[in-house]
Amino acid sequence: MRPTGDVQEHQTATTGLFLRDDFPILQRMVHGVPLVYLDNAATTQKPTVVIEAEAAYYRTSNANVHRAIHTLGEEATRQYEQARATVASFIGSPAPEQCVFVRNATEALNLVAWAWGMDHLSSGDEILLTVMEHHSNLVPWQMVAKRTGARLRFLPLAPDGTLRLDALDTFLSERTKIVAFTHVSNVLGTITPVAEICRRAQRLGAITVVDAAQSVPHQPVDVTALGCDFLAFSAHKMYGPMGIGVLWGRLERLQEMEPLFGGGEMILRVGLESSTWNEVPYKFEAGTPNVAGAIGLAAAIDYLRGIGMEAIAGYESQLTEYALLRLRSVPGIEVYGPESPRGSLVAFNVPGVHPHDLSQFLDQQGIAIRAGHHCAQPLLKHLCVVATARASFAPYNTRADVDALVDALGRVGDFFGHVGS
Amino acid sequence: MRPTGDVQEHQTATTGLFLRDDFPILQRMVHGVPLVYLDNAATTQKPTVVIEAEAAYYRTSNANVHRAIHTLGEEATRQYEQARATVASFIGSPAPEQCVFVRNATEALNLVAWAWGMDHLSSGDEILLTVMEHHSNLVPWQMVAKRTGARLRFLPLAPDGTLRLDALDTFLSERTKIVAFTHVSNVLGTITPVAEICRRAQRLGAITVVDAAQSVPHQPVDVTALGCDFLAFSAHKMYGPMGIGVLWGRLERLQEMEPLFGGGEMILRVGLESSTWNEVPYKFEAGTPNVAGAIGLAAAIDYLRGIGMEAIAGYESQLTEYALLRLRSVPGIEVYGPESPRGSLVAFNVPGVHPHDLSQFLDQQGIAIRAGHHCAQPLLKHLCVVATARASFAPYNTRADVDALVDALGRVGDFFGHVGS
Amino acid sequence: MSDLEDLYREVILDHYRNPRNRGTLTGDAVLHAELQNPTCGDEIELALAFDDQGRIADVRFAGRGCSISMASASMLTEALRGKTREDALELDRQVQAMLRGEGDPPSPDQDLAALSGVAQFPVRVKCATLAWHALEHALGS
Amino acid sequence: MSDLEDLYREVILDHYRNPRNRGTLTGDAVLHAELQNPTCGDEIELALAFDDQGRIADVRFAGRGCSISMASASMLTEALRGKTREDALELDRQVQAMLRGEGDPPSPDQDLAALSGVAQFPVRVKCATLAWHALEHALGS
Ligand SMILES: Cc1ncc(COP(=O)(O)O)c(C=O)c1O
Ligand SMILES: Cc1ncc(COP(=O)(O)O)c(C=O)c1O
Repeated sequence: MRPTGDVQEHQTATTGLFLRDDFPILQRMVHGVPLVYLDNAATTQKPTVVIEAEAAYYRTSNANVHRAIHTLGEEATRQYEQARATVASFIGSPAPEQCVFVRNATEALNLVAWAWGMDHLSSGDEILLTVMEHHSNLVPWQMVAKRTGARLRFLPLAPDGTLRLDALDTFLSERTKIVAFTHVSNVLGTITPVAEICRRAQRLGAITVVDAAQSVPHQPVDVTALGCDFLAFSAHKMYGPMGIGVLWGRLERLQEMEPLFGGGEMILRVGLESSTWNEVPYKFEAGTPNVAGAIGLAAAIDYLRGIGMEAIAGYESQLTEYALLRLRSVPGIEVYGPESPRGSLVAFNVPGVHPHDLSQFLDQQGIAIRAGHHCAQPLLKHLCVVATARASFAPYNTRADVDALVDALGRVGDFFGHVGS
Repeated sequence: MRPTGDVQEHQTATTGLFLRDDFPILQRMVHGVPLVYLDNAATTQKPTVVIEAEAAYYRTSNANVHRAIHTLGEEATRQYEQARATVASFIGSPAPEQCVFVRNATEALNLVAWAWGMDHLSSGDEILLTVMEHHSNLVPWQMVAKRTGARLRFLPLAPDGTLRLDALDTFLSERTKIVAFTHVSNVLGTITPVAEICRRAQRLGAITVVDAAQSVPHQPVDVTALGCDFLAFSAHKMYGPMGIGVLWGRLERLQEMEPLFGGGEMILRVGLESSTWNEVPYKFEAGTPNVAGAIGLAAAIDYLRGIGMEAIAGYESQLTEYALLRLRSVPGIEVYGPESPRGSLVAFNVPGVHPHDLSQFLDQQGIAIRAGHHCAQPLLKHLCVVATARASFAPYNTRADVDALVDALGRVGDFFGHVGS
Repeated sequence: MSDLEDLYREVILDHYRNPRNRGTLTGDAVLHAELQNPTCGDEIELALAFDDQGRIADVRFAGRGCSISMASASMLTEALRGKTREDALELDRQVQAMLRGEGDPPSPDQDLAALSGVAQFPVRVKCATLAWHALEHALGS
Repeated sequence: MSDLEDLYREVILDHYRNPRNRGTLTGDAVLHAELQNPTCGDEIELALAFDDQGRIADVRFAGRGCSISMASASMLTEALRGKTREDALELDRQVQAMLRGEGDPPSPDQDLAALSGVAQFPVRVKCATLAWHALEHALGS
């Protein structure tokens, strides 16, 4: 891990802001060449400190949590709750218990949709989304709308890929019960004005749900400053393990929300016919939680804090700017999304080469990007494409990685030749 | 790992059927004495091969699955689907796609309760459970019963802790839509006659849900031989990682079941207003799955198969018999559950010493047991106790571990002295 | 076994073996609370009677639990007698802080001070606080 | 780049650049199917016309997709002409087995044989089978 330092210095360095040596997988060769990993928006790689945190837990303190009166159980419980406190302080949560551990951002969003939505929505109510939502922040609302009779509405985009905030007032009304939207689009890179939307939504009594899967890993996020009611993210996109994520909620919201899953840990008293619930957050954590995953997430947060989220945001924004500049030099390329500010990813299409073929071609040169609909089919339909390529960056990426990508894009046309239609 | 061998030989050995060296945590000291871990029904310890399988995945092949056209993505997808195939063959599933990866047994049971129950239950229908269910196989049914108007019924226990099968016919009727019951009780150790219950339930058109959290880790389980519709278990109780579990289902049942969570991976086509689902099992696996967890579970299964589930069941049953024999020598002790056959656990109470105090006392001598209601409050009420102690065994435990426990129990009375009331 | 003896000090075992003020109270001026420890199912019932000056005239407890929860309840009943609502809540704050390891015992020569060893055993803190949470419920705070 | 060239054999790129039998068909005896690849959203539409003897008289495809899915569709249309329903399904079985790496190409001198390299690229197998799954849908099998 690199100490927080002079960001300037790193921007020109070829070593990245994270030390590549911290990430064992980056030593790997793919098709005989060194791996250039540019699929970070799908999932990030894991530093040794995270891998080791999970392994160390299993080697020394593994036990089930909260109920055991023995040393391992106490250690496991302490580490699990310490991980919750680490998450809380990372996102500015007033209290640790406002952080519910779930599997991933998708589960967090479904939990709100089902557990809050089912009891607070009825026919005629409206749920306001945007057309650029990830399926994980769209499909759950479709399901709940279908069961409750609520209606989905969609805030449109301006031609440059930013939200049409000027249209917000025509979409918001007393009927709006929920406004659920992404903080950073995983296709366009658009950064939405969360605090402003929350303020305007709450003025009309709507609750706000922020999909922060693409923001928490890349910039400082403070739930109090954002002013939202719920916020969801995944550990695996922020250098942490798979199988763990977080739903943050305002205390009142979590308290008024019924649990979705029943089982061990989430109960206070169980009779044959009915039961009473434990307190927040336990009432939402039925069954044995992913203790090792929570500990791994805390290790990832410690790693991120060691570098500093401001430094990470600064480094990534410069790298993305460089990538935009270099990508635009590729003849005929189409680049999607706003100029700036934007998240550290770029979706694009090279004429005559389907993104699948492009991705396969790049893989042969060790470069991993993503190709497809990025779980945002409605947005792609809006953009009138079936698929795009997407390069997404992390602080272990460098300008050399961008150069490798752009150079390869220059050769791809030759390989596939001209395609008629 | 020990090769499958002469079980006789191991029974008398003091080294266990699993090699203690395979489990790093078993080298650990607690309060200055070597750890004697007898809380395996809560969660088991992890062999190095499991810890390393997860770490190796993160070090060499970590990527998001199913969508990436790059080498890491292909490797991750192959390993994840290979893990599914390993699970399938371990439990005799006709096809891998009948195994849905979830977080734990609790989520598996909730998934059936919500996703199958909500669409197939209505007022007047009955759900038949038993009074010895773990909260994870009771509370979800309470919740779904409340939403659908269905009624819960409970198969009673005989005085020896076995199910009153003679009463089954009076509880089963055309109104019975679901029969959900545990394969092995986590308190009594009772082993239920799954195949017979399933046969009789299905004759009346009810579907059967088996909570196999305490059976799959300890004996050969074959879903085809059992004849159930659904079966649930957790990796962390079978030497695998936390954060991963399995819902197995008959193909027709899984196909007729709506997904519970919406999001990435589980969709075929997404429009703004509605979507169509992907095929089984993907329609139930919304969002990024716990790939490392699935790979760790497969490593645990390989480890178990290297020893053999028959050998494990044989070893544990002899050890449990020995434990029962020795425990009964403790003056005044109350031991719960049937004589034989029983799972590899014993719940008990020592007169005048609350299980919490007992557990704390034992911890001081390095012995980890469980004390409390074991997430089975209705059963404990039926037994007229608020809590019990429980020792539960794994193949790394030995007769020496049982001796240590029983010897310590002989001293506990002196420490707490006589308690008035 | 020094850790264990620190948890189970003689005065705790004495309160466990010979609980003070077991029972219940009836009457108009009696406040009741019933609480359960979700970890283990242990239960406590607390009854508080106030006199005309707003002081606690009598306290009784009933329930089943481990030595820590029962001793803590027994000590609570002794410590509360004669206190006003505000004094009782102040004592509650001090005891809870001590049990979390964040403060000294309210008064070192009281039996309650013996509970300070519980702070080293996080899972047992829930046992020791059960009676005090019941007190908060009873006082509607 | 031998792996890549094994996937993208010249004949595949030729079918991609110059797709055969693009379009659609109408009429009573025409079977249709429309399918999408959930991995990427690629789409295909297939139309099959039968003659009086129950043989496939014409096949057309439309849709958008990568070189592998479009080439596979184009080859399918050529290979099906003149086949009965049973022959078409038998060919489908052979091609699917080849694509999973579990069988030889149906006939080594057909263009279809060029798709055998796809088996090494599991994620692309879904691209190559899209048209063949659409065929199964169209034939109601
Ligand atoms: C019989 C039984 N069912 C279900 C569970 C729940 O398992 P998990 O907490 O892994 O979901 C357990 C374990 O606690 C159990 O013993
Ligand atoms: C914006 C956004 N929301 C939600 C998700 C879902 O995350 P996960 O798959 O970890 O649940 C993703 C990532 O795929 C995403 O990019």
